[in-house]
Amino acid sequence: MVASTVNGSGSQSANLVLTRAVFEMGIPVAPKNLFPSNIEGLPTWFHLRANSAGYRAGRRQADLMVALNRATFAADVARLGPEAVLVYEEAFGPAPLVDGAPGHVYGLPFARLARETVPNPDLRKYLVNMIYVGVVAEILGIPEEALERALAHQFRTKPKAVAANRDAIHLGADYFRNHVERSDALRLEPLRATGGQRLLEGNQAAALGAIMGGCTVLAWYPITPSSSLAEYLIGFADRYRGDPESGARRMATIQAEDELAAAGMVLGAGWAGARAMTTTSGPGISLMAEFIGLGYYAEVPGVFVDVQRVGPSTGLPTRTMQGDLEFAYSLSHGDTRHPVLLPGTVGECFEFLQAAFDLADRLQTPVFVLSDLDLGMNLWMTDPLPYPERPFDRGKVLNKADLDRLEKFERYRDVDGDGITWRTLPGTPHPLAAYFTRGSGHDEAARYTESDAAYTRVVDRLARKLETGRGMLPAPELQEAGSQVGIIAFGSSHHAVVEARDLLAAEGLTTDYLRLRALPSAAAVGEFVSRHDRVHVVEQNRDGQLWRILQLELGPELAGRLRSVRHYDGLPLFAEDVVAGIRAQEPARRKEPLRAVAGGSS
Amino acid sequence: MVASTVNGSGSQSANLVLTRAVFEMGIPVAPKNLFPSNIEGLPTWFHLRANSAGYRAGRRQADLMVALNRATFAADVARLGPEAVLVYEEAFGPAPLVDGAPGHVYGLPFARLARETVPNPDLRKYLVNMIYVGVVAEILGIPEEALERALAHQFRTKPKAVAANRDAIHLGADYFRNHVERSDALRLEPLRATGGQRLLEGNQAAALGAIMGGCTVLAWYPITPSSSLAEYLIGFADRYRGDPESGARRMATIQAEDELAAAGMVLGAGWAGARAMTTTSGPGISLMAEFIGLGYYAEVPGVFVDVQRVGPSTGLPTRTMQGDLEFAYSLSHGDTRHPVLLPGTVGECFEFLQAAFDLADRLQTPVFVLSDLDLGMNLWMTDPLPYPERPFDRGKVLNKADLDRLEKFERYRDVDGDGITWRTLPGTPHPLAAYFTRGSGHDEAARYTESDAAYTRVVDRLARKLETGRGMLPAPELQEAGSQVGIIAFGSSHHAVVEARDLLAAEGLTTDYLRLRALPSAAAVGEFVSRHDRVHVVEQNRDGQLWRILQLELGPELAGRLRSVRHYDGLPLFAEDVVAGIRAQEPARRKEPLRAVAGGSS
Amino acid sequence: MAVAPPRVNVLGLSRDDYKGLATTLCAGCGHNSITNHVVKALYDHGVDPYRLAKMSGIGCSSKATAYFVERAHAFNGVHGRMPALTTGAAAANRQLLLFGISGDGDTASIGLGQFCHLLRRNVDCTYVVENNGVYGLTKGQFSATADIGSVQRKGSINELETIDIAGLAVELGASFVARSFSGDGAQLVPLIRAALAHRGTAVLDVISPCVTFNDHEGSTKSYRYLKEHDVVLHDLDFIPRQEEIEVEYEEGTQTEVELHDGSRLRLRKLGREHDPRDRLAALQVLDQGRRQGEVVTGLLYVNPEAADLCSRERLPEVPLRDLGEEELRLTREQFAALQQEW
Amino acid sequence: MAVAPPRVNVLGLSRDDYKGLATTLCAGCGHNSITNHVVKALYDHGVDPYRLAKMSGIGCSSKATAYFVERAHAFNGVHGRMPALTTGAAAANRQLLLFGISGDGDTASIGLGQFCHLLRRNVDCTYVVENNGVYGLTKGQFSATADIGSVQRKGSINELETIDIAGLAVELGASFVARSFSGDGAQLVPLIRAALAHRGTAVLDVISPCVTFNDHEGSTKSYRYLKEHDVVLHDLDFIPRQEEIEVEYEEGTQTEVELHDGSRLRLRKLGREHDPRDRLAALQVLDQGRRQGEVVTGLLYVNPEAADLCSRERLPEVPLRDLGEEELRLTREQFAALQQEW
Ligand SMILES: Cc1ncc(C[n+]2csc(CCOP(=O)(O)OP(=O)(O)O)c2C)c(N)n1
Ligand SMILES: Cc1ncc(C[n+]2csc(CCOP(=O)(O)OP(=O)(O)O)c2C)c(N)n1
Ligand code: SF4
Ligand code: SF4
Ligand SMILES: [Mg+2]
Ligand SMILES: [Mg+2]
Repeated sequence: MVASTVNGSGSQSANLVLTRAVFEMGIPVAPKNLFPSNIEGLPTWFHLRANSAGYRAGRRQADLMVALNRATFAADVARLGPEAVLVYEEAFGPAPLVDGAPGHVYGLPFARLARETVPNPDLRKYLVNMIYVGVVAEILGIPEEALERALAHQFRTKPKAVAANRDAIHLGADYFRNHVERSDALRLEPLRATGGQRLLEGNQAAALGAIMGGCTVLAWYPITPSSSLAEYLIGFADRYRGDPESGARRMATIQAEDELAAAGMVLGAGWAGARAMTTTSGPGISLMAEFIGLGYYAEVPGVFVDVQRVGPSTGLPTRTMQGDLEFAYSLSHGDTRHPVLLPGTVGECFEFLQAAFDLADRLQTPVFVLSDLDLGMNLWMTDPLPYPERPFDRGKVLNKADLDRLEKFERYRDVDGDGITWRTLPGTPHPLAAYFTRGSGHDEAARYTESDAAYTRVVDRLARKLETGRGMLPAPELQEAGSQVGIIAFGSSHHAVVEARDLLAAEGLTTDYLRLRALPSAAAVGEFVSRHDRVHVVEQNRDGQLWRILQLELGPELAGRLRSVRHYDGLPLFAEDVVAGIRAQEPARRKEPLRAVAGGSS
Repeated sequence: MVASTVNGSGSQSANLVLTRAVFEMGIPVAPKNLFPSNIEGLPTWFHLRANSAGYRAGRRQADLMVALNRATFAADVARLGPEAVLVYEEAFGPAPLVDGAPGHVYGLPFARLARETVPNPDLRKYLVNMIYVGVVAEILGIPEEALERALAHQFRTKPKAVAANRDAIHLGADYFRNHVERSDALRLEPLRATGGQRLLEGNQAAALGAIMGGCTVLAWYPITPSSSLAEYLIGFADRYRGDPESGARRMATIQAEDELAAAGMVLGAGWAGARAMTTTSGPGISLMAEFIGLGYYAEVPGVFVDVQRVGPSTGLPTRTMQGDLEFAYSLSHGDTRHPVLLPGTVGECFEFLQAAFDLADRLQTPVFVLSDLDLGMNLWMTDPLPYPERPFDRGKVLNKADLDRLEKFERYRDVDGDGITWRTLPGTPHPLAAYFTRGSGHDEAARYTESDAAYTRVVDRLARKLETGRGMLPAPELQEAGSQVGIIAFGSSHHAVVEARDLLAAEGLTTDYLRLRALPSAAAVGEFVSRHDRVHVVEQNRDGQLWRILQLELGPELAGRLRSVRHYDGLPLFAEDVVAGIRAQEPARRKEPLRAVAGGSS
Repeated sequence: MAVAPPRVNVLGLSRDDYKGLATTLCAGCGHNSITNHVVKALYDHGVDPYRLAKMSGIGCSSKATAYFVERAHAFNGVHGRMPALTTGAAAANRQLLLFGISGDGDTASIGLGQFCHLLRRNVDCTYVVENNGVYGLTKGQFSATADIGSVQRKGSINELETIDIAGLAVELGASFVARSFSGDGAQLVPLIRAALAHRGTAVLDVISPCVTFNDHEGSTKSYRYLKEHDVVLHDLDFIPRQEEIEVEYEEGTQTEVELHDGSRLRLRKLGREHDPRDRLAALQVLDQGRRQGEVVTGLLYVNPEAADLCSRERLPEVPLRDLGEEELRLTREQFAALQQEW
Repeated sequence: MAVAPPRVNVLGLSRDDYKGLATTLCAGCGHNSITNHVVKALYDHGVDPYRLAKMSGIGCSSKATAYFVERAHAFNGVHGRMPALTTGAAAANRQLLLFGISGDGDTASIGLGQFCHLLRRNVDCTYVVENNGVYGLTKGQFSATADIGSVQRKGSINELETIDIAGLAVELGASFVARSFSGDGAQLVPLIRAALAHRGTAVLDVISPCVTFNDHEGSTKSYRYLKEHDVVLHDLDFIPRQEEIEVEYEEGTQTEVELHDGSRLRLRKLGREHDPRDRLAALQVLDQGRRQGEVVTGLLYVNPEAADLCSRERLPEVPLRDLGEEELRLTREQFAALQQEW
């Protein structure tokens, strides 16, 4: 289903009620919000996928559209197939059908209904959207209890609002039932496929991950689509980190003056021993480049979350992409390389944020977590998040007692042979504790030096350290059944790949699948590729960034087996895109082509 | 020859006199200054290579050392071979020989001589260095006329200083002649191998290139080793761009508050139609990341010179490296790629700066020029620079008269099919002229849009534009004689490679050579590699950045032929390093190993 | 009956010639009012659209350059970095009339350093800050100009000192500093015209309520707060160079500031005494206002004689971008002679 | 004959315990004098070296943190970004005594935005600017604090307005602002001690001549210029909390400022009248000095009550970095309940 509305018009809560109601029917849902970079008045589309298979990617084609934005009406209608149902504001005039599509068209007087029943114009703006919830509920046959539970959930903090919204829903449902002659047969059947599941945004899960991972310093600067992560985190800190007795709050949440400063605050806090993070998007990553280089070379921990949007530059701030991968992976001038975690699900947003803090502490370096707008800002069905069973791993830190036992402490001496050296925290009361942290040349004892030999030793060790880190990263997830064709994907692309594999299998092409969850890539990736003739690297950027990285990490021999499947129009990846991209690079299997996929422009 | 002194002690002019005097003997010289990131009091080394073959790289081992820095005395002496000559301040006490090396040791009372003859202590500080010039001149047999010409050149703006300096030189020479019994047979024979040549720093040549290339706006922030480029440029502007009548100066030279601002000023000026540039080093490049992405996506010309030093972070500010290649090439978040020019000689610093302005205007995008400290801050022998014979190529700019002839102007419409669109400059008095420049989503008519289709069209065209650009870049230089082994190098590495090829040839390994002069790489690179079994990519960074880039640009089939030879200790690349790096990856050819190369720590 | 001819300005252009695209900002946003005042000022002033170049950063405010004078070039840069772009453009072509619109987040948070250095260089431009105390475009976080104690829509309180853009500009020695209110066109229009006539950076700190995120009770940047706490220093008349003064006022009640191009701004005192040529007085009047919770508006400080960037750089009148090989390259003789020195 | 016991401070540490590595700065550099005064102040004040954390940016000045208290941790960051690092460190461990040293290029050129925002947050630290008007480390270019009209060593003249770090800090509402001179230890040592006692950002703008690049005729940051134009506002005595006042002075000639920790700074007037609790007065005295080419030194402004970052963030006294799973994670019950909401 697609609801095409105008932003700032309050359609958000209507869409959430609808989503939740379908979910309450036991039907897996996958909602996606396509909104503009604007506060009020521009087109916005809400896509709701409901399917028994539980696919979580969106679809380009809708079965049902609610068209309430006059500006995009014609374009919206043009995207519908012959079987689709169109519900629209009848005041727009007759719907401009294309070759008789869509097949089922219902014009309804939404505005008039709202006007007649809701005298307060401020309220009306919101309730008009609930009217279409009623209409859709009627069409799809969403039961009353499901709607009721959805309303109760949506307005849990202001239960007084339930009645008015329920009335609006009924108004829509009743009007449709009484005035419209249906020609379609669209209907949702209740299932039992959502038991125990939760609906959660990636940014929300990541924020909780940060809390459970022991983050105590957040420094951030607002930027879509990462702001909500920070705001959720602040909310959790207010709620769970407050000390009722002293009034103190066990977390600092600093809104910095920009991303450059935010990165510096993270490093300052990480150096002083706190678990610190920032969250940003592409432009912020660019601004953090200098500080990340300092963190790399001076070996300061910090967690840097990039909820990616479409670049370059300001790009499309409210559209999704996986375009910062190469840039983040070796951010800053000179020879650098950083661990990058690649959550693909809401559960992993939760899990990897925790892991990131352990990794940053253990590797003493900036660690990136690359999410994206699709994963971060949309609701996703997920299993309940697991309570962390392990304590924090703070890595190699020497405290006073440790130092008492030692004769000597050198900050950058590789005593364990793993490239990771021991550190002390400022404030450690011991004569051996202090060392000098700097981004300029230093030797093992953290002394300033311009010595060629010392420089080389240090940067060679940094490379070694990352090799050690490789083994600490989340391993790839494999699904293999002996096919000659493989797929590699990461992050939010996962969901379209899952569905695409089923579609391909239906066409006769079974595929194996490796989901990459971190860089540098694990040895298992090379092994996977070596077991396949062709491996399609699916990703959401123009330049095939992961494909490029893997060519280098796997070496020329395996690189030749990699194919690049790229999607980069800012819309979430659809299964059809993956299928089309892979099919174009596979030897023909069947005669008849799959039905053409509309290059829908939303 | 190596002179080991203390910085801030005025050894610079002594070294220049010595260099020039040898040059005046007709002997090719290659001076290199290894100085600390400090103003006064830390060790500095001056290397002067004089050789009939005209090799311009340095050598790790010195035949003659002047040791005037007590702090590094022992280490300096330890670097000398058994044949070497050591001249040192006798007050340091007996030289700490290692196995009888160096073979020829002359302690001289430099400080005492200076004290006795120069009463003014400020002056004395400078003149003590001239005393060692005299000593060296005496040892090497540098004729009086050569010294005289060198002095005249060095003090051309303050000829009064010549006499005192000459006296100091004589003092040194006389003292050595009269008091020292020579055991060595070191001597320089005059040649005629420098006729018509000039001695010039890369930064100086680049500054003149900017002037001749029509640069009118310089925005910069001081940073070693790029500051002198800006300062030379300001000097040229003052001298050659002033209008004696009006007092006006046809160039703006703005010292920005930081590199981020400098980049913005360049883009602001480039957008407004001026030829604008900045010059910086690694940390500055990091700070420019966001603006470069804007320049890429909004298609604004600008020239960005990176005189590279050792990273990451502040690194070794006064040491040389080629470590920013990958970072600059795709600077900024999202999918980006920028033309990068790679001058390898002083002549090319001059030539490529001019070319960069043409390219930036023609491609309407930020263009990088990557030089380095070795090339930029050392003096190099060069043929005279050629006067530019071609006018500026300002690219596709429509003025009022052009617009009068047109019915329509769309800023980002690819009317010529080469990916390059036409632009107008602000201030063009025509109703069609204006357009809206932005780093957010835009369509062909420069209108704001979030359309997936428009976005894709624009970024696909940007990729096409760079393909067009590939053909405009300086072509690689080839030296081929049918060997199976090739070498690829760029920038200042060139000089060590030239010498290394001779050394390898002497060992029986003839090599072909491709000197890369720009990225994206030309088709000729792939062709070169396909003609060779193994191609050694020689470069000065830890991660083999060019090697990585070429693997991707050449594709997996050719990538397997590439070998990586890396040098990254901050010292200029020596021929021995290249030889050792290549030999280690070539099947053994000879039994006896080459004499071991000291891993000198300077 | 003859139709009245459309009203035109000195350039023969109608007010419509100064319009831009339809706004996409929220209905009622202060920024939209400012756009209207800008249109009026540019029209009244007879600004040549082809000489105009509209500069901005990122934010709701920064979008506003799309909503006036469609026929002028515009550069909507990156967040907080309008000053650098403007500086470069000014150097490239000193004939351009650079007109910048920024937000308080854009100027006082991320862009603060660049803003200060722009003032220091006195780049010839008009610099309007559409100051609403919040980040509109990213949905209502406090900006650095939020007043201490001011309340966010969701209830949280700003605990940090405000950055007073006007006070900061005066302290830094800016050559033209005014404060105004989006709702006060009578004040803002002459101020914009004076800014256009000024050579150097003219800062207009214009309080511009964000109706969506910062117009509630407890906000010090709401319409209501402004209506109650706006202390207008003087009535303003802008008198173009050509025009003669028409009316005479009582002694001592008015002063005039002659601007760079010979035009004048006439100030008629309203209660409070203030001489806008006195820097310390400007700091004083702002300090006093700050302590009393007032928003003091009017021309705070002006120094019409301060040299601007292009004068200091001794640039020629002809735009640098128009110079060719002849003017820019060394002659063959100079080139040969220079190489003899090496 | 018994050897006199080494002199020690309240912690039983000798002055040598506050020393650092040998300086690598030029002989005669003002920064070296400041280092000596810092050592004395830290020693006199009885600062625990293990609680001290030395912060800096990049520049000759920023190197100076290596030259005192070797036993304290130090973070020599990137150019101009000491404020952000310091802010993060303060949040992570509010028990640290953050002591920052920066340069004028570091603070007023590249770092200006961060500096202003640090003041706005009132991060608890001492912030010394070793102000020489030039970029020492990159060999003598003008910085943003160079005075207008001041002459560079090679003869070129600075044509831009100076950024007055102290004036700017006062205007921005900083809670502690002083100016001093590297050559005036009698003034600087008590100011540093007061800065240490202050809770919040204490800015010390210390003129510190660069003997290599900015100590010539025509420089307004030279020793000679300072000797001639330094206008000292008051004699200063720092009185630790424990100590009683010893001497009584004539009525009206002295004021006392009580600092956050109960210690006091006693000011004995020298000619000019100045109350360091009056913000406008501080702007005035600076403005006056600026107009007369004077370098006014002393405590310009202090507000001992202003809340610092950690108080505003309501951080616990125990360093955040010391908290464990217990204090930081939701309980199993909270965790389960939270998920019920989704
Ligand atoms: C580098 C960067 N960081 C963050 C953002 C996100 N962003 C866009 S506008 C904005 C704030 C705008 O606030 P303001 O300048 O006050 O303008 P307003 O919307 O209030 O008019 C932010 C933080 C961005 N575009 N770029
Ligand atoms: C990002 C960046 N840009 C430029 C530099 C080069 N740089 C090093 S120190 C310095 C200026 C230092 O001036 P100041 O802060 O006044 O310190 P001083 O040396 O005068 O004490 C500059 C420009 C750098 N290290 N990093
Ligand atoms: S969000 Fe606020 S600032 Fe932005 S357009 Fe709406 S009212 Fe204006
Ligand atoms: S160059 Fe100047 S600032 Fe730097 S150490 Fe020398 S005297 Fe001090
Ligand atoms: Mg705002
Ligand atoms: Mg300085």
